[in-house]
Amino acid sequence: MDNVYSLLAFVLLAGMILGSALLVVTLRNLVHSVLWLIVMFIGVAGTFLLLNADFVAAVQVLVYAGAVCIMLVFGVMLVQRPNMEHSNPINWRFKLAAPLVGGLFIVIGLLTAKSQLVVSGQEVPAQTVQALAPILLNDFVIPFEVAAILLTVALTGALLLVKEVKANGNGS
Amino acid sequence: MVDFALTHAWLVPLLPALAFVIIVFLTRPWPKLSGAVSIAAMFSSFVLASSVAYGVFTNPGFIERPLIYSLRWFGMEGFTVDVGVMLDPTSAMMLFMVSMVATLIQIYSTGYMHGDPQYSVFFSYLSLFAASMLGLVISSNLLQMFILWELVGLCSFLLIGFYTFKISAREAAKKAFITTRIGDFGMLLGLLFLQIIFGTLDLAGLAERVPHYEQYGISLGLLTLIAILVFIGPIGKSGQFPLHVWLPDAMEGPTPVSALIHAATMVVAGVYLVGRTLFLFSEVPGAAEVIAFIGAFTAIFAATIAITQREIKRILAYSTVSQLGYMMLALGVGSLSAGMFHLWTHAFFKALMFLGAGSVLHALHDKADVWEMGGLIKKMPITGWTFVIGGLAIAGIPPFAGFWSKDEILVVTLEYARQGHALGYLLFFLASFTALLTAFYMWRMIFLTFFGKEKPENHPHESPLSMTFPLLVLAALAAVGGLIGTPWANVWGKWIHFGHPHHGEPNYGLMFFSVALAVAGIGLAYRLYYQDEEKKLAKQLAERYQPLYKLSYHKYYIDELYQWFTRQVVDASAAVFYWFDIHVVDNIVNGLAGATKLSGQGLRYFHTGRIQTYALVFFLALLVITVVLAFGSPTLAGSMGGVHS
Amino acid sequence: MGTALNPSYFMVLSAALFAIGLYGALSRKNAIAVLISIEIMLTAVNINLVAINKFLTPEAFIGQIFAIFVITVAAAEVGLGLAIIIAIYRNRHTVDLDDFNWMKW
Amino acid sequence: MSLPILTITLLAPIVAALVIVFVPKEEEKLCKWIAAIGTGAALLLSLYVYFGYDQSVGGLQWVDFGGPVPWIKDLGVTYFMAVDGLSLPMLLLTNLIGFAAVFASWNVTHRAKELMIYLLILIAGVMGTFIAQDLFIFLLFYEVVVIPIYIMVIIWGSSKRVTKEYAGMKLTIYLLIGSAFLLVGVIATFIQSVLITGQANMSFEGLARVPFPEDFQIYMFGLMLIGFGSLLSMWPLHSWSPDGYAGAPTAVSMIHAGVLKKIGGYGLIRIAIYVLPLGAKFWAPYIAVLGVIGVAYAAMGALAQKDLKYVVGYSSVSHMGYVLLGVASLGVIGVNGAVASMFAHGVMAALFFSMIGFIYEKTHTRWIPDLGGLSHQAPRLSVGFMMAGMASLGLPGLIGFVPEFTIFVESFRVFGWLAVLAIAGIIITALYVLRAGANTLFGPAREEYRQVKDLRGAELVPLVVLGGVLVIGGLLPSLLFDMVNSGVAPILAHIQETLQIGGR
Repeated sequence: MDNVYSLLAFVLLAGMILGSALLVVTLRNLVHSVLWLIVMFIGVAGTFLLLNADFVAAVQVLVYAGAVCIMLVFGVMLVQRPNMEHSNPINWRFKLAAPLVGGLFIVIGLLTAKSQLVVSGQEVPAQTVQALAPILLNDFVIPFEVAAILLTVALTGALLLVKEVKANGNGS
Repeated sequence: MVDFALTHAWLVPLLPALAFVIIVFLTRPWPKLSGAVSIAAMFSSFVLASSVAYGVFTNPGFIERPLIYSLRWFGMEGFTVDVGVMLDPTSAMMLFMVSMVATLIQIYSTGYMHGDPQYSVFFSYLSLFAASMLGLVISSNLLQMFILWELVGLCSFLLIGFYTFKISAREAAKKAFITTRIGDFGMLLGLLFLQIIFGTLDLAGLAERVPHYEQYGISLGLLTLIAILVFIGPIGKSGQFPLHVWLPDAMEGPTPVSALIHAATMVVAGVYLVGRTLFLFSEVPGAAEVIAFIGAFTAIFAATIAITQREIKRILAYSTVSQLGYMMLALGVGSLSAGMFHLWTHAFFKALMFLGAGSVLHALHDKADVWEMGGLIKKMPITGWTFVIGGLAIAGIPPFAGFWSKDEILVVTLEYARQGHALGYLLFFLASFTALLTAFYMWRMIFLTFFGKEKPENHPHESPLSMTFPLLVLAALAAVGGLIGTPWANVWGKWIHFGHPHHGEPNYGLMFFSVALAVAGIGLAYRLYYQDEEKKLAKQLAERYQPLYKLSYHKYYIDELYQWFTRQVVDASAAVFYWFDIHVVDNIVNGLAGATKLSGQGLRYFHTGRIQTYALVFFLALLVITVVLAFGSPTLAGSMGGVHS
Repeated sequence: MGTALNPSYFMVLSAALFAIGLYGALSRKNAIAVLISIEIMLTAVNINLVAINKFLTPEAFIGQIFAIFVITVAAAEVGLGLAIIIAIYRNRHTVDLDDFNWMKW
Repeated sequence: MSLPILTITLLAPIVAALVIVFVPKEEEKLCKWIAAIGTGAALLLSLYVYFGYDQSVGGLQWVDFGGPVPWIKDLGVTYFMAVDGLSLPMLLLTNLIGFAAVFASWNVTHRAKELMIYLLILIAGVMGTFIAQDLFIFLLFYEVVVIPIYIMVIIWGSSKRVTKEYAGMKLTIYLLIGSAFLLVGVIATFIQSVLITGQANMSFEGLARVPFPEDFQIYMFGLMLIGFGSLLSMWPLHSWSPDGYAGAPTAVSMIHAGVLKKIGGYGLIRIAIYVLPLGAKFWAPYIAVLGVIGVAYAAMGALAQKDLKYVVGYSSVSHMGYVLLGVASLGVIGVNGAVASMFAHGVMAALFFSMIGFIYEKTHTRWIPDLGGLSHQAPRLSVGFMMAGMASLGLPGLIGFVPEFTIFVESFRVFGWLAVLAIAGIIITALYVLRAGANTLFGPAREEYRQVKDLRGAELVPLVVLGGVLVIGGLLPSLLFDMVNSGVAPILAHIQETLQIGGR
């Protein structure tokens, strides 16, 4: 009966993810969008748990639901005028975009349906962190370090960008 | 010494070349030293050349079998060029004559060019010129000869344009170079023909092969063409009609240059070349006739111009052109001996007269119009009397040098006519008439310059020894230089001849005729320009035959014609070409560029700058491509169908 | 297969989430909203990666590692993206992407 | 032979450029000296290679690393540096001119450091094309050359009839369009060779052994002819040449007219004719006609010019006509002449441009009617100018004559009266060279140029180096010809062989 529970969990999580995602992209108020984004991220983290990826789920919650969303809220507050009601308008492209994404979804769905995926049948180990660590720090050590550098560089770049503009702003 | 000289004849041109290098790189700042270096090299060269001449003229074997030695210059499969030395009496004579005249003229130049800021440069040019000319003389190969021929032309260009501050000198230099260049073009074609057909440009090799031209698969007509093409070179270099125009203008250079280059050496290079390649011309009577006629025509043509010219050096220049025509005539009628003999005597008396003219100009501070001179002989006795000797020589008064050579040419021309050549007598008539005119205009100049009343505004003085010494030497040679070729004891003809040596009996009638012509010419000049102190008769004649006078005075307007041609035809067509280039060729290119730009301008409106539009289009395209790949073609769809582990 | 979870479910979920994200990225005017939509798209990809990892290659963990890298890059991207948006906002006083058209012709 | 001496030669200017990068830009003299040392080292090395080459053996020598070093295996690309009698004169020429060009730019003060860096890259790029024996590497270096040229024209050029931006663009686009045609031809040839032989080989020798079908050769040769022809300023693809040279700074004009152009002729012989002999046979008469038109047309064009650089620009188009004529004769003598003529023209054009550069520097004009009498103030400059001019009009005793004569011999034999038109070009050449030379240098001294200084110190280097080569090459042509012949003869022997087999 495990299957049924997990199916149920999947349906609930999928509903939560898709519903909140739809709200994110349709709400007029940007702050609300960001809040619903957190809900979506948590849903995704749940999905990861369902997929036996506890470490990724934890990272998802920490990085996305935590850090990224906080950053986004700050971003919104830094750039947005006081009026938040219509902070997230829709442009003319939605008329084209809606059928496009619909078509894309259908195509991917069809392709998925056509695919014959070979399920290995083996179970993912319950404890993923012990398995992940050696891979990440042995085989993938160089990408790992590169990612670290990337983050540092991104951080520095972000600081530089914002600071520079400020200096210019003072100057002008 | 003599053996050394014979085997080291290449040192003769090399020494002045070395002097050139030394002056250019080392001694340029010290004019005196440069002059000394140049003269020392030239004199050593002269000594060596004399030894060579002695060696050659004591060994009759060289007449038939020249001494040749050469080395490979460059080469490749099917085309090799050797450079070397070819010594026979003709080249030995030239070697001797050129080195001697060059030495004398360099000595003269120390006086004439005294104090010139470009003194060293002048001597370096003279050295380079002497080197090229001597190299030309001993060349064993036509290409080698052509190369030195061109170098001689370069030196001539530099020396004519020596007074760079004068625009006229600059123009004259350009004119000289380009005019002779036209001749060189023809000659180059001729050489190419010879190389391609006979496979060699060695004089000896060609002399062997050309008589059997039929074996090389060419007709007489083509050979005639080749010969005429080769002859175009000498037309340019030796100032034959219609490429004579540069020679009178070349008098813009310093006078020693005129004497050295434009009287005694370079201009006779053309004559020498024809003499060297006489084996070619003797094969083709047509070409020889062309040479004879061009020679005779040039002789009379230049003489008629010379009678009205006013500038002393110009008269001499036209006289040179005329005398060169004479030499060509001799070669054209097939007598190497007579042509070379006249070349030999002419070198002395013409160099003498040019140097004398230089002395006069020096004294009168470059006043050149003979009408403004007069009575100079009193103040400048050496210049004057040597000049008179030159005048007697060129007019053809025995026993001066010119008489013998001119007589020889008349003899061979008459013989040529008697052999039944069509129009041969016309040639003889032209030659005789030229002799008359020559005597006339030369003495017109002499009377106007040296005799008659002194002009008070002139303050002439005799030139320094460095200038008069060469005059004296040359005068002596002009007086006796012809005695080696008298009809009674023709040493000259024995050594220098083509084919069979010429054994003409002395033709006393012709001798008398020739002297009579000379005397008549001198007499006429005497009557018009000496007796008649006011020159009334001369002026009257000029008045009465105004059109003829003008025609002659303006040199038959040939310069104007050429100038018109250059300006209106060459330059205009150049302008047309240029117009075509920037308006048609360039516009095609620019048009293509413009079309590219225009299409770019049209297409740029697709760049709205809105990044979301780009993304929209991107994903639309992605969708389309995916659909086509996944569902369009069965094979592709199959390959897209699954993820294989 | 019955009621057992199937990779196709997750793929369809991922596709739907990706489509929604794409819709957002194409149709919103606000640059931050577009950034958020891109995050949604990346997350969709992550679901796919992890799902494939679970069902197809449970031993290898490559999918999960990839997901971790994607999250890392996404975090960096958000940081930089926001910085750029703020910088542009300071200069232009707008975050409307349709006003960001100075890259046109 | 263990030292990869060609690679070292190639690297000498690059190393110098790298060193200059770390020199502060205020130290202009130091930058120039480093550039001079780099190019000087390359010059010495190439002289060593030139005189160390064993002509009696012939073929490719001084092979770096003992042979082709595989680089891109799938495409058969190898790092294959070697020289033969065809590339050696070009290598030497490049370094001669490169060395002289550094000194010709001695007085440049505007961004001198960058100028030297670009100049060195340019020299290295040109050198690479001549020593590469691999098609891919050849193209690689060829493209390397384009970039510095454009930048140098734009920054250090001068605007006269056309702006320097236009000139630079024209130059660059012609180079690129030429290379585009070339690239199509080369790629097609390569693919065809793979289809025929079943293996990938990009070396010239390897490609030359492939028996391409005749039709294919004709089309490919046509493409390559457009490519190399536009590089060689073959009429009617020449119009970049006068404008480009006029716009470019002295050093670029020198290198461009001196050696870069020669890549066209070199490639035509080394690649197009060597690999596609049947195509060459088909196209030869057309090349000859275009060459002759180029000679006469450009000579007339030069006659109409008043700007010194335009005169030389057109004159170089005219000279390239002779080269084409020699190449088109497809005979040993003619091709020898063409290669030697490229060398000769390189030296004289470089000398010409360097002297014009100095004239411009000192008088601030290149307009002939505004000039005159410079020989009074600047005799050395005048000597250099006159030497270049005399070599250009084919004065014997200088390097230009013998190659020209050699071309005439063969082309006159092969093409007959067509060649006469080209030979007549020597008259027009004399006319415009003397006009330009005499009107600039002779005549009365002008008041406004009283302060003009003669060449001194480092400025003399181009005159001494290039003038020396002019004279030595003129007096001892065998130095050049024996070398050229050892390279050309095997190539033409190969072609004759192919033509006899394929001629049917």
